Amino acid sequence: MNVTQQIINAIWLGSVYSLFSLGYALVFSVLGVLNLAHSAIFMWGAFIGLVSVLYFGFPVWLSVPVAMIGAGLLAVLLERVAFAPLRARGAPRISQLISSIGASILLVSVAQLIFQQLFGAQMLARFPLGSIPTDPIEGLPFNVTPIQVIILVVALVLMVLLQLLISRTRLGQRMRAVAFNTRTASLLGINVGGIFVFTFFLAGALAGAAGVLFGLAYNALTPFIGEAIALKGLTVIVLGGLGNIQGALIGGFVVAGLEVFSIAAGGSNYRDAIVFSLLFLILLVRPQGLVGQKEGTRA
Amino acid sequence: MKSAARLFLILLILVPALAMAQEATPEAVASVPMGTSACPAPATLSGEVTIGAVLTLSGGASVYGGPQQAAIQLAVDQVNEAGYLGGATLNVIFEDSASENEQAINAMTKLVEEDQVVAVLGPTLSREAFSADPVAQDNGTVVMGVSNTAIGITDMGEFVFRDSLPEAAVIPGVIGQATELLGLTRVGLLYANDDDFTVSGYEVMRDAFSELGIEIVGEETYATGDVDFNAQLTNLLSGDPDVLAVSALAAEAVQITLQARALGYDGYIIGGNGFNSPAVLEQTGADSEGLIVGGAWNIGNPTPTGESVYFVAAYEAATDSSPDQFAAQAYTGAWLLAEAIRCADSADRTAVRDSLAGIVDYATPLGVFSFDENRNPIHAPVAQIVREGRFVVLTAETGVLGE
Amino acid sequence: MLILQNVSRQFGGLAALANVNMTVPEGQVTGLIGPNGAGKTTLINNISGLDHPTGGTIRFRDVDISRQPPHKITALGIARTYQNIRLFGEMTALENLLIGQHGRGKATILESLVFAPRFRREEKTLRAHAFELLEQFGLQAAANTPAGALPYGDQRRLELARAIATHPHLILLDEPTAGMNPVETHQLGEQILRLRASGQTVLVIEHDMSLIQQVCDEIYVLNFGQIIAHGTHEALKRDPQVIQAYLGEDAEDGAA
Amino acid sequence: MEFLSSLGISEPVVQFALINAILGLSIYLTLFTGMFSLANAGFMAIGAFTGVIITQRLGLPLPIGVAGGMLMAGVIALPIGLPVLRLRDIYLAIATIGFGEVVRILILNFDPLVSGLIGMDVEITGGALGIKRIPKLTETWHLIIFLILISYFITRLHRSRFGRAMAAIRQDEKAAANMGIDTVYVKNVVFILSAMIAGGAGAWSGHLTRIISPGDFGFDKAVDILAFAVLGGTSTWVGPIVGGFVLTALPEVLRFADQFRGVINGLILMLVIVYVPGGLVNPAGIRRIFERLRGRKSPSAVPPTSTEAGSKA
Repeated sequence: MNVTQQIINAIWLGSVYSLFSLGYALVFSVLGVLNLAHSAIFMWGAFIGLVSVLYFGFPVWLSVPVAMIGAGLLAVLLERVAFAPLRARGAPRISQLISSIGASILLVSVAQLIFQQLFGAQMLARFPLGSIPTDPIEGLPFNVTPIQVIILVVALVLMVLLQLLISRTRLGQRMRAVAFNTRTASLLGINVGGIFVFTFFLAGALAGAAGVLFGLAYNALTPFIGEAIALKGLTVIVLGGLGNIQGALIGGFVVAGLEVFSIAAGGSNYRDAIVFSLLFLILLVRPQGLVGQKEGTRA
Repeated sequence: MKSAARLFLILLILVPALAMAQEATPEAVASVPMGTSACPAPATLSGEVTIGAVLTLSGGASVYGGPQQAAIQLAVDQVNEAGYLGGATLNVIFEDSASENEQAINAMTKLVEEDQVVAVLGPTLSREAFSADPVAQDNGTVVMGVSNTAIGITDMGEFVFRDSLPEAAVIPGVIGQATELLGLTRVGLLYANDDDFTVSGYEVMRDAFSELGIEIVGEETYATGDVDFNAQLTNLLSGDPDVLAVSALAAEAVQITLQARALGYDGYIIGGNGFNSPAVLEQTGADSEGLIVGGAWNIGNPTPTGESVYFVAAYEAATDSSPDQFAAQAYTGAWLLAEAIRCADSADRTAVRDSLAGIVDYATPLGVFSFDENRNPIHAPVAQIVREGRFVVLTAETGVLGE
Repeated sequence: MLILQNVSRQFGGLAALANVNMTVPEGQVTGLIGPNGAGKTTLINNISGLDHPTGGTIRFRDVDISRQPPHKITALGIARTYQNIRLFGEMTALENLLIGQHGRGKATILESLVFAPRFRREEKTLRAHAFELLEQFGLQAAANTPAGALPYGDQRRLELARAIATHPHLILLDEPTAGMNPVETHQLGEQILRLRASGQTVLVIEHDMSLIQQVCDEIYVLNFGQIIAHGTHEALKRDPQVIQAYLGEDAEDGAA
Repeated sequence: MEFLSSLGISEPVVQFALINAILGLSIYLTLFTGMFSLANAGFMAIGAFTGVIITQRLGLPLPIGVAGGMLMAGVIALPIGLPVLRLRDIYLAIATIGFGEVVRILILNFDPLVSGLIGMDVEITGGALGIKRIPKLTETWHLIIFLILISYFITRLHRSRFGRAMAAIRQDEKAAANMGIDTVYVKNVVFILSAMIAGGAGAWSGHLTRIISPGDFGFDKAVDILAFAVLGGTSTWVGPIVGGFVLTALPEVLRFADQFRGVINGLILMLVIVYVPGGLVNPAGIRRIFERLRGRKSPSAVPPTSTEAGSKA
């Protein structure tokens, strides 16, 4: 029971990490931006979904698209305020990183103020109990709940859809052109600003979906749910090769596997040290990530 | 040493048990307003007496500072309404520590040196107290922790008090009681290893269990802010424990409870102060069945004191939300200061200190309250178990799960 | 002076340089020409240590420099300029020249902290030499202007001055006429000839045939990473392969 | 002093402002050399723990504690810098974030680790509980002297060959290498110096806050340190000092705005980098504004400031 259950735990945690990291990787792959505010958007996605259910009486399934749109728009706003002016000035990528840290602090602080008003001092909130079945699926030799299966499936499906969008559609073609070289892309008549806005919207929507599903799965939301996963997400996308979408998926499972394995082996004290040491090592030894190719092939 | 500890344990088990035995019918407890003083109203005191409070109003621990602020304000208003200080009025200045040690020092310095307050409540976090309390001590000003549970707080000096029971005074009693009543034999421990509060809680739990000769089937850690505990819980559950002892803050307490249940665990979960929040019960729903919680105060206490009933009603009227343990302790702290000032009949810092140290058997929401010789609180902790979504007194009968 | 033997540079599966053999004799001006994308800049990067060959050896004054880091190569006496000017734009012209002399300073951090005599003496000589160079290149007026704010022509000259400030035996010029008009190009040619007269060895990588004709003693032609011809300007003008490479360029439009 | 206290700035505020100014200077050195390292919170932790262990567990005087803290930070910076400084911009930032986390977790688990290695129970770092009841040994004048020494050191550095090499590496690392600058050496020395200054700040602050625990030196601290330099500006060494002072004093002056502090901090970081890229102290930017006011057109090729040119991709 123990080993099987730990494998299930790893798959489950991996799908959460992967789902979180898809949008993170997308923005990096197309725009070369490391958006550390992604975790704040993710939290806002969960929060928007929650409010739609608690205060507007939406059915739970509807909270997913609502959160996607809300978080997507928030991400676009972020792009306009925190990134576009820097890009227009030709500022280095590091400035965008700093700006995104500021944006992240801002978004979490605002959420804190609102949470306190709405949910009281503990700032804990949840979807109504029973919104989704939390009992383990019966008849299996291990414990797995329906929401866990849903998240795994959603993570896989979204990854495939995203991959198809980028590789098979005209829009995706333009995104790849922008990823390759913004100057060349604009010379080819591509609306580069539009691609930026769209990519941020898409990444925000992915974060929103991840946020709501995360909220449903763990069902105890605070303004800080993004913080712990933010640094893990960083490890995930570095491991997958910064800006590689399949990489993000694989990276999520590797990090989760490593965490669960280190706990199962009795080293829960060193779990995070192991993960961050891996981050360190990967950057030094194989900065293109586990599945990445050499530089110059973003997206 | 060992026998002394055992005696202490037995006392801790007996005291609440006796107290509960006396008050068999909770519904009969009437609301009693605060302020049954041992001293006459002050004759010479007049004007405005100012106290300060250093609380985590922003930053990571702002979860605790908010209720504390509301409760202290409530107490101060009540003191003034009742004319508790005779011709004088009580005034409070709140300062934010932003959950940072540096800011706590700055706030304490401002209150003590610039605002010249008579006494200070707080700071919220124990580590802030270790940073900032020496400032008050050096200036001969009373500082009373209302949520500091770490070991060694009051060792900082004779001006340092606290009204918050340390984990060491709560958890061993609860564990001893639970073990005796429920016949526990195997325990799994889970705690956040990067937080001073959860680590001290864990150490107390571990020592209490080993003292009682209960087998520890596993110890697992996580990091503050984690949300997924499946791997740790799976490890612990494979040792087939009959109780999980968890030292966690409220947000993680909720997750741990939910996930342990989803993994098919339906036994007891013992938690410390972190579980002692209305939010935990509210958030975990049916999964809270069998949660055993020890703390200094709990809103769900089926046998509250009259002062507690009064406090809850007043707090709910004033803030539109339910108080938690932090609020109750902060409220009590403000009243303790008022009582000390009243009895000293003076706003002199040293006189207030001496008067505060002399408080004995003061009726508060926390119960009948006294300070021991080390300025630590003495009052009965609560040990309860959740049954069908409600807190009930932990007894041999209520403790039987699964009927 | 500089000898390249079978130098190759592979990027993944692509060979930017394949078995390049080349000799730059002391005291001469050697030219390297070739169409866009022929691998000229890759070659100069390999010589100056910014990149390292995947095969073959580069020898400079009997020292194998194939895998040496750039600062060591500079210390051995190779300096360079860049196709796109790479001055330190925030610093003044004077400071740029001081950095050029970096390798000649000996004073330690500690000595500069306590104003040790060696530090003061050294700063004085470095500055004096920098002013000499400014004068030599007609840039005295620009001494305290940030290099990034100088007019284009001045930047070009400052970059050359900066290369000379490192006291090289060999100077590599990477398309020095880029962005220049014919008059400026001719002036630059004269400058190069003056350098040669003072005993300097020069390797010029160029596109502009007029400069090559003006200054080069010997010319190598690079195409698709390979040396396809070698000789004097007169001899190459009639080489069918060279003509083909240059004529073919338009048709292929910057392939590779 | 009267004026300061009327603003709510007491002696401890001044002390922390000095510490933060020193921290700002520590990251300034790396930024000035074009390295975007977020490792300084980790080095601060190393300095704080080493310093406090020296004075409290070994009973040696404070100056030895500070020197020890600086030394230890420098010694650890060497093996970290050698591999990590090959990385550039975002990659370097991520790697140093990882380093900071590993340092924090190792300090957290230091006691059981060492106890396991030597086979007996020891208490050195105190784990999550940290080291408590550290006497307040740091005085304001210590910090003023330390800050003056560091500032002097940095100004001398700027006027030396080595300092010019640092600036050259920031602006164009490859061209700098071609000028005969051993970039690996310069970057590593700067990284070590920066670590030592951060370590010194840690040791001083440990003897001010009276308690140190690993949680005080996490990612948030790294961002704080960055904010001192970014707000103040990194085109001159004065910037980080001003940034450290302003960001320390601001919460005191804004005590009435308790709940909005997070919002204000986030906004400052974001808006400054987006709209005031040179920070508060930025001679070039001030000149530009001045010229614009006088109706002149600014020169087209205005040199970017160092955070801007911080690192080229």
